[in-house]
Amino acid sequence: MNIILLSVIVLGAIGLLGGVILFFIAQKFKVYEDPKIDEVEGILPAANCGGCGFPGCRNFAESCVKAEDLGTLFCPVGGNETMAKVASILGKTVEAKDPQIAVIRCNGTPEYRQRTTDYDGATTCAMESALYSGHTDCQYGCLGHGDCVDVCKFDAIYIDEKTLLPIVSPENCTACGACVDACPKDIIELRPKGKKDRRIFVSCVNHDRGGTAKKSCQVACTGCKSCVNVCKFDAITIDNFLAYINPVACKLCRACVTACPTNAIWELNFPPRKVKTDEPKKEVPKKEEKNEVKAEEKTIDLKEIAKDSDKKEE
Amino acid sequence: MTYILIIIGAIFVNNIVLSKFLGICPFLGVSKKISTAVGMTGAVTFVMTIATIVTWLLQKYVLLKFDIEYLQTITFILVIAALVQMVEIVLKKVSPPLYQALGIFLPLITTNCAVLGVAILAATSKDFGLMESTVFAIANAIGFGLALIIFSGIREQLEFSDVPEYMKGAPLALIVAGILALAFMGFAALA
Amino acid sequence: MASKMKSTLLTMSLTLLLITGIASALLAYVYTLTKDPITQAENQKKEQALSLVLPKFDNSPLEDTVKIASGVDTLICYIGKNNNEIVGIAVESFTDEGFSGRFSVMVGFLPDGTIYNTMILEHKETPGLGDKMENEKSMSISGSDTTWWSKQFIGKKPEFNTSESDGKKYAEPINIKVSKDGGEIDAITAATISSRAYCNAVNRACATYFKIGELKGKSGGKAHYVLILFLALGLFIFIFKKLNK
Amino acid sequence: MSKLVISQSPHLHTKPDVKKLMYAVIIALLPSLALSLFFYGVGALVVTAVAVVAAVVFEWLIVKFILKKEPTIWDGSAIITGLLLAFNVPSNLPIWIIIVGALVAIGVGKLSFGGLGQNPFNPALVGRVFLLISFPVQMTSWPTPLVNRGVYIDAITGATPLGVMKEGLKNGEAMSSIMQNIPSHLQMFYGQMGGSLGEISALLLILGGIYLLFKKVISWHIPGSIFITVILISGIFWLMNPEANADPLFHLLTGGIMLGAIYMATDYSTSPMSNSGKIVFGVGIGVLTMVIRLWGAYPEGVSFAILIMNAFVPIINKGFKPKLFGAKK
Amino acid sequence: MSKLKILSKGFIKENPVFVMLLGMCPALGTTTSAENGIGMGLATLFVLVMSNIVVSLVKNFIPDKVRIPSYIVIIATFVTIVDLVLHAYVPDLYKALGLFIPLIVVNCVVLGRAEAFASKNNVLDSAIDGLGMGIGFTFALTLLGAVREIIGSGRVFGVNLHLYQSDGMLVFILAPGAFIALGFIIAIVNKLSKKPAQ
Amino acid sequence: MLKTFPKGGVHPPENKLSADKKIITLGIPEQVVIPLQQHLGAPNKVLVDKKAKIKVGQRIVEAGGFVSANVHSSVSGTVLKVDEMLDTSGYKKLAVVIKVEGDEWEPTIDTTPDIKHEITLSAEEIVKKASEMGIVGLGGATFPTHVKLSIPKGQTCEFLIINGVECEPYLTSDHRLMLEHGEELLIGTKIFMKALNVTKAFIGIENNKPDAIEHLTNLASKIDADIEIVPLKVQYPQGGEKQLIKAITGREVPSGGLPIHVGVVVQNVGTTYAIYEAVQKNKPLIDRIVTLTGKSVKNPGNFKVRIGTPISMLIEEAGGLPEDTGKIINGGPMMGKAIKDTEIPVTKGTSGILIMTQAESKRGKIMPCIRCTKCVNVCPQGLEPYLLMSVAEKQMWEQAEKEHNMDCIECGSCSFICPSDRPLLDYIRFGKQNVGAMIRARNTK
Ligand SMILES: Cc1cc2nc3c(=O)[nH]c(=O)nc-3n(C[C@H](O)[C@H](O)[C@H](O)COP(=O)(O)O)c2cc1C
Ligand SMILES: Cc1cc2nc3c(=O)[nH]c(=O)nc-3n(C[C@H](O)[C@H](O)[C@H](O)COP(=O)(O)O)c2cc1C
Ligand SMILES: Cc1cc2nc3c(=O)[nH]c(=O)nc-3n(C[C@H](O)[C@H](O)[C@H](O)COP(=O)(O)O)c2cc1C
Ligand SMILES: Cc1cc2nc3c(=O)[nH]c(=O)nc-3n(C[C@H](O)[C@H](O)[C@H](O)CO)c2cc1C
Ligand code: SF4
Ligand code: SF4
Ligand code: SF4
Ligand code: SF4
Ligand code: FES
Repeated sequence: MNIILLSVIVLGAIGLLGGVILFFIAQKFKVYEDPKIDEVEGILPAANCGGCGFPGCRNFAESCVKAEDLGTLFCPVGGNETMAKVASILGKTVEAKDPQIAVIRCNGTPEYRQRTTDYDGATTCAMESALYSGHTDCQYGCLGHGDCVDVCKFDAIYIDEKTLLPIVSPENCTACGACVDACPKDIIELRPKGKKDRRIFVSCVNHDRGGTAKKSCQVACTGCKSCVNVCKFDAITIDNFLAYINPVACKLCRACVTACPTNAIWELNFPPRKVKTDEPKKEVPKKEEKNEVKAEEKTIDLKEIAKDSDKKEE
Repeated sequence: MTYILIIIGAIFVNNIVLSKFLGICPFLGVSKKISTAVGMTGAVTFVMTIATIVTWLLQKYVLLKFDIEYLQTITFILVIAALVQMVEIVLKKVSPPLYQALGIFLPLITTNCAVLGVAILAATSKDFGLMESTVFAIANAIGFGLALIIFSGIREQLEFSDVPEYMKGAPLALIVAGILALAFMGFAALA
Repeated sequence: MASKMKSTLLTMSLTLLLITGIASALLAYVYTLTKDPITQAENQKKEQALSLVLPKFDNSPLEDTVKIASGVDTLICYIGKNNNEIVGIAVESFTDEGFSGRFSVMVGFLPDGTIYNTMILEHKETPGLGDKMENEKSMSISGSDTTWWSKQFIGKKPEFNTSESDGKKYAEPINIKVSKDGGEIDAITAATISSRAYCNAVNRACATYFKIGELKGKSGGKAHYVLILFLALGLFIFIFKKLNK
Repeated sequence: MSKLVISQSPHLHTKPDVKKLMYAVIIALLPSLALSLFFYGVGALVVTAVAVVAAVVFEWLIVKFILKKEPTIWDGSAIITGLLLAFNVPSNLPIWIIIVGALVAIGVGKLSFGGLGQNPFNPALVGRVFLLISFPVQMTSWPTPLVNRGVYIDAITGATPLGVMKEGLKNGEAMSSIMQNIPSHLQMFYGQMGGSLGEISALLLILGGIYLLFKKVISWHIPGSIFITVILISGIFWLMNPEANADPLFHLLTGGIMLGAIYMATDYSTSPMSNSGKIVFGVGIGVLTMVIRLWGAYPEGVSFAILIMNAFVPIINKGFKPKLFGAKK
Repeated sequence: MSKLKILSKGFIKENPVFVMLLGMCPALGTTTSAENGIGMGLATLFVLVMSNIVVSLVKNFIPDKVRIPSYIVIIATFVTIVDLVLHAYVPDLYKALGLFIPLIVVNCVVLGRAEAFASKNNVLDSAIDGLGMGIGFTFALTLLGAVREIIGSGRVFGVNLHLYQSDGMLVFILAPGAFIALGFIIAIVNKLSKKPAQ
Repeated sequence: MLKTFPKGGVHPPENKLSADKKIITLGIPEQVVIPLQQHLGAPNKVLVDKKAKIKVGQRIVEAGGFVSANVHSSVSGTVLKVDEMLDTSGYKKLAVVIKVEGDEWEPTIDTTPDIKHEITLSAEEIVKKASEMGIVGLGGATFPTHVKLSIPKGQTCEFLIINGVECEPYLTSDHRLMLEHGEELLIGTKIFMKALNVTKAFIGIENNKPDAIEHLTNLASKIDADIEIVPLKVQYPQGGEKQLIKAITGREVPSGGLPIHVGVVVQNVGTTYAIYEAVQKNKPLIDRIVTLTGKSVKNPGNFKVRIGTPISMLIEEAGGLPEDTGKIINGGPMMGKAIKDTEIPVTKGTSGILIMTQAESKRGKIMPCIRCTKCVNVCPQGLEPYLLMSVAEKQMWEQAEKEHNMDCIECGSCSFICPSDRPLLDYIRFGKQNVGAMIRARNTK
């Protein structure tokens, strides 16, 4: 019995002493940290992607807690839902933002855009574009080495084997914008997802004069204004021989899509048209000369591929 | 026993990580960058030395006195846990950058067998007085640090190489540790 | 309050106190239960060793010991008796010259000074190399099978070269050395260090044993007295233990 | 005209590629190999052949079937690894042990890290030390040169000069009497002594080294600093007490110093990048070698010393950078 | 989560040694033979189960700040019990495991499970979790011990497989072999466990 | 021992195929394309409209700032358009396209072949002239010369170094210039000396041009200025200005610093000839000497070419584009830039056009770095190229900056020497771009 008592006393004393010392040290060296930071951080997706413009989720949480209002702060990954939760913790309000998604504004598959030189160097877009305009004659077009793919933390973008162009998968893309920053050609844009995920945009960023543009890529936007003319909502502007569809003004009427002579305008996630049902969304380039017929045939498969990939997006 | 022998023995001949297998978790975990390895070494040295001194006194003046040596494990670990928590609290206040760098590994020092292992070894060794135990603890911490820093250097370099997929991370780290242990066997019988 | 206690000084210290209290009580109880088995287990190996290195005895040499200082070391000698007659003395010797760490050996002498047998108590030599001098597998200590290595010591009688003894910690017999060093013992291949160390431990035992001889010669009666006293004590303890069970 | 190639400057590149560098090392090692064949006979032949073939075959098998990359055996590095492994073992080593050594050298020492150039430790030495610790008996019985050249496993064995010395000093013998059991310095210089099959002839190893220096395959920094450190340390001890310590020349000519310093410490992947770093590395190897030789359990420490310093290379690389042009003082 | 799942996950998918890389020290230090591996594994298993049970019992009564010390005391208690019992009744194993028995206290697996699982789940689940993890740990140690013993000395569980004429590959009994063997086992586990996912 | 820089360097095969080919003045093309931006620095403004009639030497583009340079028409004729045209940068950039009509020069220009020795302009006037006449450095960097001549306050120039090294393999334009226009060159040197107010000038020439060394030494001995001809060891990149300064004066331009920080200004021989023409003859920089060379080229040679001439015309002159052309390089093989098209115009920075066969244009297969340290040993800047490449591959820009990647002079010695054919400089450049952007962002903050 004696030994039991002794053990209890000794160990109890050590435990007690330890607890008391710890308590006092904890008091003395207390560091104040707003517990809300932890709370907010807990809600955030912990992707640490930097899409919010901060180095990591915790930094974002800190700024949210510090900020007067949350107007400029937005976590693209968590989206409105998360921001609403953050706001409720902090007793602040947020406006819902339109959900966005990355779109690729280049249409130039190898068939439409011939390779004119052999690039012999590191297979990154950044390095190729630093050296010269790229291995095609279009100096604006996608280089296809997938820098955008490499930076995407969400596996939301991949390079299609046939078109050699990137494709965004909507279920994964969080609109973090990493790919937008990574693309040296500024091809990727964050656009509102649109009603029912429907989007219409000009899939080209070529600023060259019509003729030059057309020569380097058959599906380039030539700045011909056909789309501007058919658009009833003044959603399209042309700047430097390149059309741009304002996503807010665009009412998704699809008039421009058929009007574009080079098929540079894309529509996504629309039901098939009544008239040209099973035909892919665009015709092959119409104003081609006869000897380009072969290209047209190839074009058709490509369209189907493009369509397939659209489906994949769904 | 001279101090020199204790030191050489603890650092090279019976390196705590490479030949005694203590403290492997932080060895594998905190060795990705040299800078964190250095920080960790500092923290471990501090905790290990103080812990050894305190536990040695405890062993000598409490446990042996009352003949309750069987409480060794539990009292030692309590002391170490309290110490680590103290270091953590103090570091958070005094040097936030170091605190951030060591991150989750500070609490891991509690569960670092090296600290408890050295404390037990020192307290149960017949030849060690307080001074020897202290030297022993510091030398072991240095041995731990040496292994950790060398190792983190190698891992930083391996970052740049094209390591086979399945070897990445722990497997390769263990193999490097194995080769290091192999190399350190050359010190056999030095002390 | 529903799920977690708040961290205040009171709750914190109370919880720690409570937990440590319960823990230590539990431990102390287990300790009392295991105390005797542990001492038994501790002694088991020595008992085994003694029965190997001494001729048949009927006393309990574990309780029949003398401590002999020889040079700087003090070794424990266990005295084996049959019918109250000393049949042999086992010396628990050690060396620090092994490949790694301390290395302790039990060496049994017949009263005439020849080695009856030797056995390793504890060592940290390399498995597969240094530990070959022990039985095939280090774990199973069955007293019967002796390796060729330890057989070499059986029946050896240490020969001292008296003129050389000064300057060393203790007198070294000249024959119990590995053959490389001019002795009669064949070293284990690739483990000369361990072999040397073993010889060293045995040598230390020899030196100590012969100290006993000297003691005997000088004041034999007293030693006898002491032995009887120890014997009585051992018997007493033995009976006490039996009764206690 | 086909499409123009666009690439960044420079548009010129040197001829000597990896393969040429590696083959130069092999050529430099050949004279020593020939001498070993002469001194040790079939044993040397069997051991070398097995080591080289095993190293190359393992490299091919592992790269092809486990890493699933293009086999890289023709760059010659596996041949060097096999050759140097063979050079570092006694000529009576059983075949299966050599094969284990080659597997460890290539599989553990090199390909685990991704192959050529990625390994932080010298593969041949990883294999060698692995064997030394696994099979201490077989790895430390050295056939006597010029005797029983027709016999492989059962050749008559003896000790290396370093082994004799260590044993002798341990028994308190004086250096002068130990030296009588050891070949003369001249014999050691051209290579008539016990030892691993490729380390014996300082003369031929130095010749090969000069060839490599001349071909700019290696630079003098590492071997030079190793030699100087060994001479300095052994010299100091020798001057202090010539009866208890061997002379510097003895230390330089025996054991693996020559082979290690010229061919193994200079291995690209496992040595520092800057010249100052190389000197630190060499001094480290010299010091560790002498520490192990003077106080350690092993008579020879070059292999361990190189491996240990290999581990320090990344840190040396951080601390010893080449001098920046226009660096601010 | 079904009970079976809790039990089985520690075996491979969340194996503490091979996958979570916890408790590496005993995994390396005590596995000179398969027998020792099993011994260490079982000792740890006992501590795991018991401490998981107790922690999940008392979890609500412990203030946050002294959570870790309290858990450690609980664990240390069971470790000391194991220590005493082994010392008394299996002295050979006790000798072989040596320092690593008290070190079960700091085995990250034990504290890790107490923190990560037992402090959040009910008693039964916690016990099962401890059992599963313990079995996984034991399995890992036994496997490693067996591999080292077979390669190192050509034996396993004391049976001589007659792989070698004389001695085995000593390295595997020693420290370097432990690291290398575990490294390759983990690489193989990585390879096997990642295959189906692709 | 010949002078050279202390560390690093390589010696690629020299292949100076056109070393003894006299400079041929090339005819005037039918149409020229004159890019607006032919220098390092601020962008320019166009002064002419479509359909404007212009003369040779007329200023058509105005400098957009101090660190910028005027551009003059090299031909007379009508402006066809101002449009984006592909130039040597590999991108389409704004350029003035002129249809050539006759060869009518601005009357202010002295077109006689006489050599004018007397320097009448003052130092300030010389600088102004350099700026007016659109002189930029012809050694490769096309840095506006008047900027270099305007020594900032607090700094003094002690030495002028004329860079006649021409260490690039194949190129011979500077060599020919020194041989054929030695006298003008020395006058140009004196002009620079006057502008910079220095009394000592060196002309550094690599030892593989003994004729030029001898010729200039002869001429210099007859002249009343302290101009010393310094023969240098043949070692690439001897012509890099930091290396050249170190070799000649023993001074080391500090990391991140400019030559003027050690009291030196370096000018290329071509620039020196241009300043002679500008100051003494009032002639803007409208033509330059270009070497057209390559192993497969029928008649390699040195040509005096009007700025804006398409490269295809040069190629025709040298015997046409060889069948198996794999690569066309604007500049030398070590630092030149591969171009996309033969219609690209010659600009102020074009020192040579090198045509490589398909076999020569292929890069070797990239192997892993074997850490042979050759790249470290050849780097004249004391960098660790292998590391800079790895760091750039992993995009660790902070570390790249710490490893001094901005100190790389892009000489390419490292990529040249690497036995594993690693594209070291490719990645180092990539790193420099990113680190540069990072530093700029930091400075503007
Ligand atoms: C890992 C390792 C462990 C060793 N362990 C022992 C040992 O336990 N006992 C021993 O005598 N020598 C040991 N050695 C030392 C060597 O085997 C040494 O060469 C040998 O003792 C010399 O003996 P020899 O003269 O019979 O070759 C060990 C060596 C190594 C590499
Ligand atoms: C950003 C920048 C600023 C410079 N500023 C000066 C200057 O103020 N004074 C000057 O004499 N040279 C100046 N230089 C010119 C350089 O000294 C050097 O002559 C020029 O960059 C061409 O050298 P390179 O061909 O070796 O690159 C400057 C160059 C650069 C790139
Ligand atoms: C690697 C390298 C090599 C160079 N080689 C030469 C050369 O051979 N000849 C030359 O005139 N300039 C060469 N330069 C350019 C010079 O550094 C420097 O810019 C020029 O001499 C300054 O004169 P500038 O302004 O008149 O062009 C080289 C530059 C670098 C970076
Ligand atoms: C100068 C030189 C020395 C070398 N030394 C070794 C060596 O000691 N051991 C080895 O395995 N390979 C050696 N190699 C071959 C090769 O570099 C080695 O296998 C690499 O470590 C593989 O990455 C050497 C190669 C060269 C060029
Ligand atoms: S596709 Fe682009 S925007 Fe979308 S998640 Fe990936 S990187 Fe972010
Ligand atoms: S979109 Fe941009 S980043 Fe992506 S592959 Fe094309 S060029 Fe590269
Ligand atoms: S790193 Fe830059 S300066 Fe150094 S060799 Fe390479 S290109 Fe030249
Ligand atoms: S020259 Fe090439 S192989 Fe050699 S160290 Fe540099 S990058 Fe590596
Ligand atoms: S088990 Fe030893 S540190 Fe984790």
